Amino acid sequence: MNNSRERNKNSFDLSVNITSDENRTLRLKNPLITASGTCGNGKELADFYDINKLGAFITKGITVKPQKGNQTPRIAETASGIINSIGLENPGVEEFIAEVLPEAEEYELPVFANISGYSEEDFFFLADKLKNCSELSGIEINLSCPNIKGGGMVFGTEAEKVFQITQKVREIYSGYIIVKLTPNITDITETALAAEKAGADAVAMINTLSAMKIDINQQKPLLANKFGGLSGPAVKPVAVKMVYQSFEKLNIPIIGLGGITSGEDVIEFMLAGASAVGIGTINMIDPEAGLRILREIKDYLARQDIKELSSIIGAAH
Amino acid sequence: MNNSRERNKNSFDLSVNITSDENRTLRLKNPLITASGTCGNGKELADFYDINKLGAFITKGITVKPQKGNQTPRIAETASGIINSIGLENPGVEEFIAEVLPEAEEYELPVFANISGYSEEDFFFLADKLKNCSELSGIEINLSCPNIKGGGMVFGTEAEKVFQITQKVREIYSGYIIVKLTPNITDITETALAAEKAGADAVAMINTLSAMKIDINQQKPLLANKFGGLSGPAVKPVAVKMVYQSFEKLNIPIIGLGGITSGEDVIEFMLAGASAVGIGTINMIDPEAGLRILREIKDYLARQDIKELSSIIGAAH
Amino acid sequence: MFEILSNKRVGPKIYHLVLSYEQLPQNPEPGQFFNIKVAKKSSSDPLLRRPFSLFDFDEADKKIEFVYRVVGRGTEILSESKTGEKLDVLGPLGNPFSLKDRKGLVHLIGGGMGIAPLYYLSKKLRNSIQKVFLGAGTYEELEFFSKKFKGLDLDVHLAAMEEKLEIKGSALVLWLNYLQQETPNFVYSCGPEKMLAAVEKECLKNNIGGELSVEKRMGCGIGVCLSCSCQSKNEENKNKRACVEGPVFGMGEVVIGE
Amino acid sequence: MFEILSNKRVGPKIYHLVLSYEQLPQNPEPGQFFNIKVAKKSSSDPLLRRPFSLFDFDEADKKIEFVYRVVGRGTEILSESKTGEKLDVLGPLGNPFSLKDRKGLVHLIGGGMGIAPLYYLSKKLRNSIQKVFLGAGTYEELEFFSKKFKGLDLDVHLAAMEEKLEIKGSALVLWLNYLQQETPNFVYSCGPEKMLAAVEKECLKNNIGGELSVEKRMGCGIGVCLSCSCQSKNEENKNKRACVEGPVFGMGEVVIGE
Ligand SMILES: Cc1cc2nc3c(=O)[nH]c(=O)nc-3n(C[C@H](O)[C@H](O)[C@H](O)COP(=O)(O)OP(=O)(O)OC[C@H]3O[C@@H](n4cnc5c(N)ncnc54)[C@H](O)[C@@H]3O)c2cc1C
Ligand SMILES: Cc1cc2nc3c(=O)[nH]c(=O)nc-3n(C[C@H](O)[C@H](O)[C@H](O)COP(=O)(O)OP(=O)(O)OC[C@H]3O[C@@H](n4cnc5c(N)ncnc54)[C@H](O)[C@@H]3O)c2cc1C
Ligand SMILES: Cc1cc2nc3c(=O)[nH]c(=O)nc-3n(C[C@H](O)[C@H](O)[C@H](O)COP(=O)(O)O)c2cc1C
Ligand SMILES: Cc1cc2nc3c(=O)[nH]c(=O)nc-3n(C[C@H](O)[C@H](O)[C@H](O)COP(=O)(O)O)c2cc1C
Ligand code: FES
Ligand code: FES
Repeated sequence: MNNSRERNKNSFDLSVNITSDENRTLRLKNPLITASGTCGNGKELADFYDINKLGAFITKGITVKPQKGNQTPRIAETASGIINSIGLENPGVEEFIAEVLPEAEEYELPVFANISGYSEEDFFFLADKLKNCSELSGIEINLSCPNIKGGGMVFGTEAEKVFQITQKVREIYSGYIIVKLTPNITDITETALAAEKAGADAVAMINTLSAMKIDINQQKPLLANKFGGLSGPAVKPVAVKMVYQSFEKLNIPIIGLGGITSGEDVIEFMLAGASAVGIGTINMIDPEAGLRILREIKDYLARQDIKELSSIIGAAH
Repeated sequence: MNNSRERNKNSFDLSVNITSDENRTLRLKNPLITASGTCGNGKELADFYDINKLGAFITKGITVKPQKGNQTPRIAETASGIINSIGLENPGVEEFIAEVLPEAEEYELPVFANISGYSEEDFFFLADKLKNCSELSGIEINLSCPNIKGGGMVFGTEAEKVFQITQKVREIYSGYIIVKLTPNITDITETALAAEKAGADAVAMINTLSAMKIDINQQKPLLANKFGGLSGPAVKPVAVKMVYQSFEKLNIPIIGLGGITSGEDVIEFMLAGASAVGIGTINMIDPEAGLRILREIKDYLARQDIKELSSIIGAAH
Repeated sequence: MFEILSNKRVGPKIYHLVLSYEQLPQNPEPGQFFNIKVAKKSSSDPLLRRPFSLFDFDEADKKIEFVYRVVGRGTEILSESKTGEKLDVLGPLGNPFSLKDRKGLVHLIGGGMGIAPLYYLSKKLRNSIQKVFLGAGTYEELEFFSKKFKGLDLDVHLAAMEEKLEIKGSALVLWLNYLQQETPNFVYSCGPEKMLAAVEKECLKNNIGGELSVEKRMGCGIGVCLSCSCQSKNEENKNKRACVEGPVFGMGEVVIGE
Repeated sequence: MFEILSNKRVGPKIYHLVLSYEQLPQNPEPGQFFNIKVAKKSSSDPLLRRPFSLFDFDEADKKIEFVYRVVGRGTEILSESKTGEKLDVLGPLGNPFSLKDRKGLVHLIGGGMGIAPLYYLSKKLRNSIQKVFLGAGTYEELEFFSKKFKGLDLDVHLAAMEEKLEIKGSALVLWLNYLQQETPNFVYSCGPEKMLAAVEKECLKNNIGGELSVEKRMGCGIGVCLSCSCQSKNEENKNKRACVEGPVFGMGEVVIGE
């Protein structure tokens, strides 16, 4: 019996369809997508396994200009979580196109660029720069960065802003657009709906929870930047709830993330309504996590006698 | 040297003054306050230690009518946290006054009643019922319950509602009023300021984060009530950040809570700006936590050579 | 702190944990439980304690024993704990089985890990004629328990779902067979909720007194959090806490089966 | 998985951990580090791995060794781990000390736990005349290291902040004294950032080549998260990752001291 199970494992269909518009069909061979900022640009993980085994790759966040990022310490550990304040360290979009994308060309999986901005125009500029990059399957708009022009408030906290930015990017960029939403909000379904209405192909939730840690010996914030974003297993229950609630209102696919460390966690997000998932923090701790998680998903399907993974999307409703 | 440290421990001043209005002065002998709903009504903990050693006691939430609470399971464990959906099980305010308060009379520490409502009128009704209860040092208004009349949205997510309810309760109730705020909001400083403006003596933050867990074997939400509130160490970084930010804007004292398990955690909240703290989930795991935490606070003060605990309030700014 | 004297596998995923203690707030009684912290002191995950029924107790040697099955991460971590390690254990907690003047024929019905609390109960039921009905998936799961009960010289009957022992089926079915031949004076039972519900129904119908030990997800085990509320059957709007008023309830006291 | 062969206290809060491995992706070199998971498999707290420099390596016996100080909860949990337990260890990671053609007089300066990576380095520096300067708070903290280095028949000099050894003071001050008498061909140093910054300054001033191993808070240790960025001194706007381009950097390569 074990043998036949083993054999069966290869016959599971792990693929998921995240198409929301016929003009931009997208099927991933499995639901695992690297979460922006936690997997470098792929090279590093490639030392551990063939990342082409994943469903898709999302690059770390890029901005218009090169960014040195925040001062260190940039990371603090908390109970079952971490707070990071990397501060979008990246070489800027020019170098990204010149140096990083050519490497991505060799990947045999869909690659998305995660774009961040400090003003609305930044997003439009980036969308424009990337619109003809054939290496990319699409872009992910990170709406959790502070809007410098708008007084430092995060873009993603107002449904109207989310709508405006997404709509304009949609006009500029004809490829697949993921809008990544912040959980630091009263009702995430409002921003999710705004993204959908503006033409996003998918929403990704959640980015990190606003958080901080204080060094009680030094009596000052531990992170040089004071505040940072909480990720890891600690936030999973919050993320699952947001996915669950959004699934009831949205028509476009949801990419669920926040605290995934195992195949079981992926299943939990998919039952809540995620069509695909992001794996973030766990890559930092267990570089082979992607492979292990795929195995664990198959184990679950075998145990539950399910053939098509996609059949469980939203099944907990 | 150890000996002299031991001796010194008793000479630390752990008291905190949480007065915001001369008419309602309130000094607690130490900053530890039981968090509503996690300490029963005190009797149970009394098996483990003399709860009069704490700074203050807050009862579990009471409502106008008796409540049977939600179906079970009402609790789910998550990474370094728990999700509860007790559903405000309580005997109602009548029985509370008749049965519970007389017991509280014997306590030698300030006692607060935590009041919850499903409509605005509920809060006013409760404030009125309790206004002549001399056993109470004050009330805590729990603004994290769903507003049934208002379509299920939580009261505490709109600054205007927080203002209105607090102001009316203030008119009715002349004792000390704590307004307990929900963290499921874009900017907690707005509701905190609204509470202050309306005459609250203190704000307490945070209540639980909205969350859920799915049972992947049953493929349905684990809690009978689907959703619940996340508490415990997992949420501490979010709570500390909210306290820190609110401290910069508020003039009234902040009662900080969310994930405190140790004296170090108390110090962290106080450095962030809390004048007193709530201890919640940890009481469920370690019934003697209150005593241990007091010891750990003294250890910290000894280590850092600080005489008055209150001197560190907000010191991380 | 309690020290692990041994923690041995005694069946499929089933472990027998023996702890020594220095002092207990009071001697535990059958049906009470202990709440065990499985995480290391400096780790906050898993956060909650895990409740386990007292399996056996030895005052002279200052030992308490448990039998548990590995079902999730808490019990997995516990199963990896080694002799000599210290555990943070809270208890005894909860309302025990009542023992006073229990005379005549007593039936004990245990399903799965619900068998665990019945052993120390059996030891204490000296004034009764005991018949013990134990059920599980396979004989392997019953073997350890069966030997222990037989060591008390009791009339032990076994049933397994996946193989024919006295019957092929549940402890419930086995017991119902006997019930047609003889009516006990009192019934004690612990096991899956469905089984308890059926046992209760039968007892109420036939006017047999008895007690049930129920398992509820618990937050605290000490009565402060109301995670474990059971609805009272008699008093409308009244709940009873499985951790304080239970886990042992009288027949018909609370609504069984959620 | 790595198995703990021993994990013994060798000084105040200082432990010597010896692990056996089955296989390594490659043999580690001096200055590289390993990232150790201290939480149990089914626990997610503490979440991050803890980085420790290779203290010693034995290919024949398949052993790797570390020396660590208990400073927080991760190292506390590690210190409670017992022989026979398995550990999840990732490595070797990072950029090692360079060794090629290192001839003439070499100074090794280690402060506190920064001494740890210098020992295996010393073992490998066969072509050099070595002088080793070690400093810590007390002699007790140095004893284990001192004996190990002396076991290599090296010229070892000790300083402690709280008691007079060769001097009363830091490894830095001790070294600066010697520097007035002799100029080494190359300097290797590891320890507190302030010490490294001073060593670097001195070397740059006197045109002495050298390498520093820096400690940064790390998220991943494998270059994916950019938690450990150090600002490059030469290339404006360029950062270097302590976990990949470091922890060993050349003198003047990155900005030291935050
Ligand atoms: C009063 C009482 C006595 C018990 N006695 C025994 C015993 O003697 N032997 C034994 O093997 N088991 C016993 N159980 C069940 C045992 O507590 C659970 O199997 C155990 O808590 C599972 O923990 P886990 O971390 O492995 O599972 P997980 O599923 O990872 O646990 C997650 C959470 O759910 C709770 N939980 C999971 N299953 C149960 C359950 N069946 N009942 C209550 N809570 C649960 C856990 O305590 C934890 O809070 C008893 C339960 C109660 C309430
Ligand atoms: C490349 C490298 C090599 C190291 N080699 C050694 C060694 O050989 N021996 C030794 O005793 N220590 C060494 N350290 C320091 C060691 O990693 C920390 O002391 C340890 O991580 C502290 O963990 P904790 O859980 O006890 O402390 P906590 O303060 O509870 O840790 C909280 C978080 O901060 C990080 N952290 C805390 N202190 C440090 C520190 N000094 N440097 C980096 N991260 C820190 C932890 O890794 C963890 O992520 C090294 C650090 C690095 C970066
Ligand atoms: C170190 C680090 C860097 C991150 N950088 C980015 C980023 O550049 N852009 C972005 O949209 N999200 C970024 N994130 C957020 C993650 O992509 C992810 O949304 C979040 O961490 C929650 O998932 P997790 O718990 O699985 O990590 C970053 C997270 C971490 C931990
Ligand atoms: C079981 C349980 C019941 C609770 N009941 C109430 C309540 O009745 N009223 C209220 O204002 N908060 C209630 N809370 C929230 C806590 O008072 C506290 O705000 C929250 O748990 C965060 O603190 P902690 O992490 O220390 O538990 C409850 C929390 C728990 C875990
Ligand atoms: S488990 Fe908390 S009241 Fe019973
Ligand atoms: S620690 Fe993650 S990049 Fe260096």
